[in-house]
Amino acid sequence: MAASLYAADPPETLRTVELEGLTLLYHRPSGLTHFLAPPAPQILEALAAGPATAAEIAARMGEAFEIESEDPAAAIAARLSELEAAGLVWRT
Amino acid sequence: MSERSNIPDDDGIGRPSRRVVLALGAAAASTVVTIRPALAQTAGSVLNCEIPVPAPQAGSGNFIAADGKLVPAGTPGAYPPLARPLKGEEVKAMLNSGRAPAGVNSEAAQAYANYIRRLQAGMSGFTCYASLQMPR
Amino acid sequence: MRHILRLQVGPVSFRIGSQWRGPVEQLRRLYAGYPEPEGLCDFTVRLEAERFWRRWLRPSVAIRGDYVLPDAAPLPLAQGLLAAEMGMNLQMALGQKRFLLLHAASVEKGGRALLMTGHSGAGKSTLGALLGERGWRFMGDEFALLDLDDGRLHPFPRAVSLKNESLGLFDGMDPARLGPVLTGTPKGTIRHLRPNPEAVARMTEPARPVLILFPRFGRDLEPAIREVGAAEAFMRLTQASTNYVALGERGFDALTRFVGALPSRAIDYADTGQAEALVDELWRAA
Amino acid sequence: MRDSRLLARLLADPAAAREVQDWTSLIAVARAESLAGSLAWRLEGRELPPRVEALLEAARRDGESARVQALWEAEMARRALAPLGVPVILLKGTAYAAAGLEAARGRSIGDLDILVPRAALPDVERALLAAGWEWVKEDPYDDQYYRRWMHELPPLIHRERDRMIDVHHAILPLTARPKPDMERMIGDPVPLADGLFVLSPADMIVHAAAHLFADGDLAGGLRNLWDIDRLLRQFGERDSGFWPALRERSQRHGLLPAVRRAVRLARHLYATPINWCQAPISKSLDSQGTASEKIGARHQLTATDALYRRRLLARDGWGRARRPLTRLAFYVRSHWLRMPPLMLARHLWVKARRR
Repeated sequence: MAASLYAADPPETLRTVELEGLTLLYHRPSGLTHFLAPPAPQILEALAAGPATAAEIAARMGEAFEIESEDPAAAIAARLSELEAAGLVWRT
Repeated sequence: MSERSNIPDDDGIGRPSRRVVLALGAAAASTVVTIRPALAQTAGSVLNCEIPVPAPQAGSGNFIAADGKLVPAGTPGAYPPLARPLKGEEVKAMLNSGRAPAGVNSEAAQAYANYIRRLQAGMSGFTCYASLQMPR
Repeated sequence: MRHILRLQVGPVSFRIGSQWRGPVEQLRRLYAGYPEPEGLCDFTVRLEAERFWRRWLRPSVAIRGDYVLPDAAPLPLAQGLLAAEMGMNLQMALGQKRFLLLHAASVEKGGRALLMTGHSGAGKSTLGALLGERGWRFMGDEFALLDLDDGRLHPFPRAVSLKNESLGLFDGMDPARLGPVLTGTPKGTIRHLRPNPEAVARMTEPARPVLILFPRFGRDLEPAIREVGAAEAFMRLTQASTNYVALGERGFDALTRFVGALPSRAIDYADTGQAEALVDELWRAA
Repeated sequence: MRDSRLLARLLADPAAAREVQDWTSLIAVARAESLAGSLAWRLEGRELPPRVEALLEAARRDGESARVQALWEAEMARRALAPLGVPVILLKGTAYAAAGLEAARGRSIGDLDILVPRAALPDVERALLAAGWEWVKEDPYDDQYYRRWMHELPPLIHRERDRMIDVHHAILPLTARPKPDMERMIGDPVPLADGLFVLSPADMIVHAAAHLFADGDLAGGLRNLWDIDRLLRQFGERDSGFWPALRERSQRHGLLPAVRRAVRLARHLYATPINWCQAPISKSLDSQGTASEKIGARHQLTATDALYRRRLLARDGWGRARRPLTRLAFYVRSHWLRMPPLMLARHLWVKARRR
């Protein structure tokens, strides 16, 4: 089975405010406010460049950050499903 | 994540020289919390409310099993519907300290409490129940 | 409706109609000296019999109006004043969209406001009322109205609802300012207190908020002060607001600015003397 | 002028705002009829007392926030159902908002209503349950009743967002006497940009009229009729073929009497322009003048229409429902229309025994 391709709303539809290491995010399409902890905001940033698979997201994040994780694939998949449930990412 | 700078230092070949560490955390950790409307919480705290057990929409003739689910009338081990709706204060005492409302034995109270915990929006008593949830 | 009262409280006006004389007369006495709204009333509250025969037979007052909550239980006619108060609260909680509505007490000194929020039982109402009698201007004990454009707090000085033990703290008060003692209500014994003349006279005067307090009352608590971070304050205030989500991006802007600009502190106290000392200490530093 | 009558007049003719004496009563009626947002939009830009303007401005913003929430709920349903490849047709308020129609301006939108082919129901149900929606009712009789006789699934609610979805496979209960041609209706939708659909203009009116007269007890009817007014105006102006199509569709779905009644009442309460006999291509002024005179007589309210009008306007300046007998009659009628008599008796019996 082909890996799912994830997409996110473009950055101009989001308002973010950093508070004590957390990202407070207002999502215009839904009118909802979310509190995000790392690495959720970084995943959204990675998706700003366009839809990507979980592996591509990990690669994009690896360009900007030193990734620290025992099982990056599982961690990113778990974060993606949280973001998906919140409506912040979806599968295309 | 320890720190993140918006303008990464450039070492001249297009790569940031000081790489910021990003910990992905455990798969089970939670990183997204959505703010939900708190309308019911505050509305309830300024209002007198009550909860029918069970809600008329859910079939007021049904019995309540120990786990709070609705079962047909007469099911062994289940408890009959309450003749009167429970007051907000009674529900609070029942949920927080297990105190049974007047005229209800403690096993039945447990079943009614479980029923109330399973209430969903749209059913009678839900806004009242939501208002009794103390987030702090 | 047979009996009608129009009432202005801060920037909000109400039209209260009742099938019975009693509740409206009690309201009129409690709110003596309040201005009458000019023109439109923002909200309509109706006190009416749940079924038509219940107007005479064991009369019980259903709380209705522009906005209603399906689970609202009626109150006996003897508690009609409480029903009217709840009716006004309900309209605010469900229908107020001009301000960010915070379930909080507020007081003012020198043009600067202190906001206190917490669950019922945390003591915000009692504290607000006490401070209002001791050199502060009382702005409200139930709702604080945060202006979405300029970030100021608008007063909403309704009658204070004193509950159970806190009644005793106000024994020396001018009896004309106190409503009837309502016993056996869903929240125990309740008595309403009209704010003092200064609070009423200055009800249209907003103030700039400078400090957020999250008081917690408990007989066994040691007096304590804890810093509350902006993220936690934001979260707690969204849960203390009935209309945060409905206000959308304007609510987000107003509340992020609010918690970003103001210090927040949680205080624990076991009696009102301790609470006042803690408030004084924090206010001097603010 | 009577209170709900004045509301209708103002919606139809915002210039009448300068005659309003008692804004408090007008607003109370508008809120009770879920028309406060629509009124606020109609009165935008008028010279009004500052307090009135502040209240209406808040109502407009509130309507905007309702629109965002409704469209978001539709989007979440779209994401949940996209893998099925089934056409998902939005209905009622969400459809008007998604299609950018005038009727959506300031309109309050409650549940999300969608229409899908009946054969797709099991898949749709499964996909929604997997995406976080849950059943609201647990009662077996109600559940069976819904599945067997109704035009929709029992209501579902999303456990995180607390919003309800009604999944329809028809626009009327299967027991109702008119039998709309659902295949035709579902087979001819208008696509939206994002993969969702709305009904064709004529079918949209047919559904609104069916919903108003053949389904409910007319509670909230003033708002539903306002929808119809807005839709008729917009569609009629946009497309000269609209009125003939409306007649053809109404007839096909067995709902011409309901649609005609809706049109008459809309014209009576909201001065909706009617053009049943429109010549599709050429319009000569003099012939149109005579034609509309003649048609004028046919647009008069019938005696039954007058009863409907009485029901629609049964609201006083405190927002209270008036005329209890008229309302009761319409309530009984609503059940009568939905079910054959024997079945109705059984239904009321089962419901009554639980009280």
